[in-house]
Amino acid sequence: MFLREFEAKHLLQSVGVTVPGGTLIRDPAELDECALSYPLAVKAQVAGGGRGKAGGVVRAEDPAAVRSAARRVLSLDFEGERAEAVLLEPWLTAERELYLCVAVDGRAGGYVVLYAPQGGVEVEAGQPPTRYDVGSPNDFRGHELRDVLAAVEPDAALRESVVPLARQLLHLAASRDCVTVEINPLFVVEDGGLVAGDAKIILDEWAAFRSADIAEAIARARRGEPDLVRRCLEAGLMLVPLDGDIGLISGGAGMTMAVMDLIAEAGSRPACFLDCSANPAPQGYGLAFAMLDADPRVRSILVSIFGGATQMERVARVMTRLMAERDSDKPVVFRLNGTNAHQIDDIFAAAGLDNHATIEAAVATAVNVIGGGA
Amino acid sequence: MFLREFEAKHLLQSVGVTVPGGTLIRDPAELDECALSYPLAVKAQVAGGGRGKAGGVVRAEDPAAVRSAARRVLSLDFEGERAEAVLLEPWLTAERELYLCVAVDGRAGGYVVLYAPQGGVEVEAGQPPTRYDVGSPNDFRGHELRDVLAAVEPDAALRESVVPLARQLLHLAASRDCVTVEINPLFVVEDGGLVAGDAKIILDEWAAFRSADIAEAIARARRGEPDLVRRCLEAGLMLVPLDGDIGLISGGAGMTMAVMDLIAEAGSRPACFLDCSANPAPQGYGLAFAMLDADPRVRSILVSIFGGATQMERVARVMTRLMAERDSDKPVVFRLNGTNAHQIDDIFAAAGLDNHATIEAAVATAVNVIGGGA
Amino acid sequence: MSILLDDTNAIVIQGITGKMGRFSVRDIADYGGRVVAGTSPRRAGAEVEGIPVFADMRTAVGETGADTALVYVPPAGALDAMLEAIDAGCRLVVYPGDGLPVADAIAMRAAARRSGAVVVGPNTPGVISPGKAKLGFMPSFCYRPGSLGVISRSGSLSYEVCHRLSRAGLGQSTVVGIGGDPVKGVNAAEAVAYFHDDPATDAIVYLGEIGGGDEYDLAAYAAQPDAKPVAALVVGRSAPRGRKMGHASALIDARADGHAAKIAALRAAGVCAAETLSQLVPEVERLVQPQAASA
Amino acid sequence: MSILLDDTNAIVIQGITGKMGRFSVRDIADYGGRVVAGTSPRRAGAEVEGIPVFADMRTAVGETGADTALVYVPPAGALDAMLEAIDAGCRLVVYPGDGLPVADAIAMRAAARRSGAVVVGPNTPGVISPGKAKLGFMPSFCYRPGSLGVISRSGSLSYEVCHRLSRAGLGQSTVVGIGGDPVKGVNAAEAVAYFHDDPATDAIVYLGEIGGGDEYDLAAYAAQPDAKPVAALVVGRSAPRGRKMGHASALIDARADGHAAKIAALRAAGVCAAETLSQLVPEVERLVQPQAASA
Repeated sequence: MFLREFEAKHLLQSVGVTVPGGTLIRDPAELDECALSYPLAVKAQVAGGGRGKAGGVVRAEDPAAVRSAARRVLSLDFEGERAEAVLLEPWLTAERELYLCVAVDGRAGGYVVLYAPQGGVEVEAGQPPTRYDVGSPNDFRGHELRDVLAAVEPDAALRESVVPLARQLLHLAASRDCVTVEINPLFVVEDGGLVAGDAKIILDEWAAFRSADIAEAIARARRGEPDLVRRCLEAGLMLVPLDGDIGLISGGAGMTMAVMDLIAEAGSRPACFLDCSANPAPQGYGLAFAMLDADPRVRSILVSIFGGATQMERVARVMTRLMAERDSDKPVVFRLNGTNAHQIDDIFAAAGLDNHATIEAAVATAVNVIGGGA
Repeated sequence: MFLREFEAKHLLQSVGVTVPGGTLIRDPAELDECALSYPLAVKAQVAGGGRGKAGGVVRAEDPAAVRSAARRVLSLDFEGERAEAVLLEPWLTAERELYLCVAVDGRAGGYVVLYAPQGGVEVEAGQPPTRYDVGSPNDFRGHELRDVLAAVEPDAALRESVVPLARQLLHLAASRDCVTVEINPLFVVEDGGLVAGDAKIILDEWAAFRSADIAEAIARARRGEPDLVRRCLEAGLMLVPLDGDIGLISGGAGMTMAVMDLIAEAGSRPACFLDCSANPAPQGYGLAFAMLDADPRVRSILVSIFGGATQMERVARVMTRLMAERDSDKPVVFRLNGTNAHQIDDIFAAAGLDNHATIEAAVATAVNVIGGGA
Repeated sequence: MSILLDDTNAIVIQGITGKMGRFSVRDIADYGGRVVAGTSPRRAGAEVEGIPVFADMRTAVGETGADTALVYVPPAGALDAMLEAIDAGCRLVVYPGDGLPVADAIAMRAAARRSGAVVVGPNTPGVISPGKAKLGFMPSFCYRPGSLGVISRSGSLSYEVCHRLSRAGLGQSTVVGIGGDPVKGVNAAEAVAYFHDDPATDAIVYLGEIGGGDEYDLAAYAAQPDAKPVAALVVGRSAPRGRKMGHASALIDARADGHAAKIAALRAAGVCAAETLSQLVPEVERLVQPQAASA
Repeated sequence: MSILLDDTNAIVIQGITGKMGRFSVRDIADYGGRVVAGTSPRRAGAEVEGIPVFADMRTAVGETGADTALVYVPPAGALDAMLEAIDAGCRLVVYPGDGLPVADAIAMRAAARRSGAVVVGPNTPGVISPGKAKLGFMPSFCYRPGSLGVISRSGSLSYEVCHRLSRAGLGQSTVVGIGGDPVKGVNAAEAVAYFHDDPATDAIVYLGEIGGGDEYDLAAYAAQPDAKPVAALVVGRSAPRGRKMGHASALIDARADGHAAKIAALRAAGVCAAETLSQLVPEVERLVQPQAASA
């Protein structure tokens, strides 16, 4: 779960990281009661990325400019998300802007510290950040990080400030179940102090059972979703909306992506990535069909499941029932295989349904039936 | 730093521990707006212990009883502390009351888990809690704790609930710099769930640099102290007020206690435990004298410092200056020794001060000068 | 031979009385695997399909000589269950479940390394050495014995691919699902090393994805002069940038974790890299044919 | 002989350019200790009292052969500094500072155990082996060589007691300040074990306090049949219940951590236990006299 900037900065501050003193407002009317000093930054508080490019950060020199900027950023659309709040911060003048991040990384077997001497938007474009592979939090060694920094950061005094800050970010990540704690830009201010210009924290959703913060962030994100999407998420379906015309109900992220790639190769595009590998109850599949049937962009539905723990004769029975109850005539194409797959053909035959032998054949049918394809 | 119950329960809740849903009020007038159900517990929110015995927890059956109970507990004195708030909680009926605690323990080289099958006030009186020595948080093993519990807790299903809860308390302690996280009583409710009836959390003051919570708890505790005491604490003097008549300015907890014991043996009692081993600036010593001079209970002052890192010729010079500037005639008795001690006699002689050769002699003088002693 | 698992492993199922536990007892036994014990702290003394249930792992291992654990325990208790298996002396532990907090995965990995135990997972169907034993819930009919070592980040995709390989006559020495989570008990680099040392494995098939950096470790292996032949599939060619397609790989290596970059790196290292599922079996055939010809 | 420290230790002072570092360079050298290097990440290349200053411990140890570290670094950076000393190969690390978060003390202790290094501290004047070397800031004149092993939880109290012992002709093999914090690099049980194994130590003097449970470890040692003679002082007899007199020992062992309980346990184990400072030297004399007589 992405936290919004003000939430991320609150967490950073709670472990002793310096952040600019900001004011959070939810409505421009609140500005009447704020004592502000100028210039300041007006920053839309959204959970997604790309805020800067979308005009979500504006410099304002006076109260009138703040008011109009706040109104504007509250009205913007950030990839489907509206800002519910605006953070007003003093516009800092920095000697330098660095990049510092602690994140989970598979190759490190745990956490990695990333540092770049040029922060801000440069990081995406320039040299990749320097890596210090930590692994388990206990294996962090300040002197090892210092050595890694020395290769890219000539300022010895600055290195000595970055090392303890990195330890604090790691402490925060490990103690609060964060998978990413990124400060970009990290300002070096006049006295040599480090101030978090922006902050991106991603929480580990799987740790919600032991973190009220995470449970709340998940609940908030769900509240923002359309009704059917929210109900799919609550039913254990992982859903990523895409912009094609084939509704894909599939099992397992890897297999789903493999099928998406075949759909693309066949000249069409999926309307969503809908992963039901969590082995949902029959109602879960029902919701998936309801959502895809209700979506006018979806022109055919492809069900592709190769089950291991999922026993396929049960899935086949659920499918025959759902097909019987369903009152949409959008074409549905099946390719089911896996545990107890030998029982599928009889179940489907009794219900007048077809099961494709290969995923390529099923994809071809799903694409051809809507007149798509190359 | 002791947290108050509502703060401790908030922390517990943030890591997924079940607490009774309570309402915090600071003024009985707020009761008009509370929707409460009865019976409930009216609990004074104080940072010290012994609240129950002092009448700080009252059962109330109706709104009138809550109002009068809230007024009363807000007016009580808890070893010098007033409650600033009252927590109202449903009065739970528990199947059983357990004791569970995670704390720092020197012999474990880290954390220890303590469990008693009989919680509540019984813990102090009954068998000592069973110990599971964890050490480093990574060394916690659920199966080891399960084995330890099996010796005192016959209910296997309950053991399986206690083990993950203990892990959560350890996670909280290790991630938020707590030296004690104690739930007593820990209620077993009807469905077998565990609910924190009371909560005591002690934070590690030394971790204030990396915890806004701790820094704030320290600041709050200091705000509650008398002005001179607060200034002593801010100057690096550790002060424990006692109720005797000899003001003791001393260095190091162990040596200070040794001197206190000698004062007691000589038939008198110290007015305070004032440890200046943090090697304060001259103003620090000045504050100590100002506080003791202003305290009418203090009838003589004993300065006992055996310095290592503290260079004693400097302390001697500070003392001569302070004695010259001071306008109290309370007797001051010195026993200085340690690094560069050979310079003390000359410095004192020039100022007309005496330094005692042994602490026994100095104690005898300090006691005799006020006509005390056995 | 094979890696990690063969017909000598004596298996204990933690959480044997749950739905997956009961299913796996029979399913593994049907495949010839030796399930010797189960655990359930609240059901000690019971039996599941004739297998005794013990209160804890120390007892289960002590009474039965089990050396391998399959852990069906909910995520909140999974780390403790795995640590218990390791402490009881299990040399191989498979945790199929998903939903394990990554901090717990890190702790699990660290504990396994200290003890010299091997953990496979989380979020994996497990390990199968076709014709010898299985330790997980992959559909048995997809596999046949042979000399390909298969490594997969994805469960369903590995069933699909192994099914295709088996039908093409390309059997497997061992198939290890390293799992879809970022932090793994056995990661790609370690799985490759096991196969490299296994005399019964002639070539390696790797099933990867966009996101993360495991594929670069595979490329680093393949570039070594004594590497065994490697074929790979990377799925996610059509996935849009910046969307989380399954598990998070966050911002790290943002430019390097895309499909094109991975395919290019693998090919530069000499890997026969398939860009889509349909291309994989031909790539594997290309890999093993020259060997068959030279044999 | 002695424990932990003798005239062969080659000492590096971390944070040598600070006030305590500068003081200790001269103070330790005056006592005959070998300070060979210092570190300061920002002052590499400088000299303090003729001792070279390096940027980091790896360089300092590599260039000078130092094997012992004295760490004068503020608490927020202390754990990193100690880990650096351990990783650089120091076998003995003394951290005198107070204010170290207890979680960091726990991490420090765990790291030292894994590496086989010994950390003394936090919150200690250090270690002195009279007549050989000192590693810390205790006043040198208080000590003289001899055969008593002294262990203290408190700095000033150890100066006072050793000064008395020395004047009574009772010299010390080594005096180790284990420190006043609850979690210690070397705790009472471990310090006792070192002295037990040291042929130059004939008897052990322990300076303890109310709170905590170290004294029970001492009693457990003294109760063993082959234990060396032990005398002990426990201060805090007059301290009121429930007040924090220095560092916290919290609720644990609330009934056991009082003065009377500790004195009783020590005496039951055969320790010559002094209830106040004035009684200690006579108790120690009682302890060593029979030996002198039998020698």
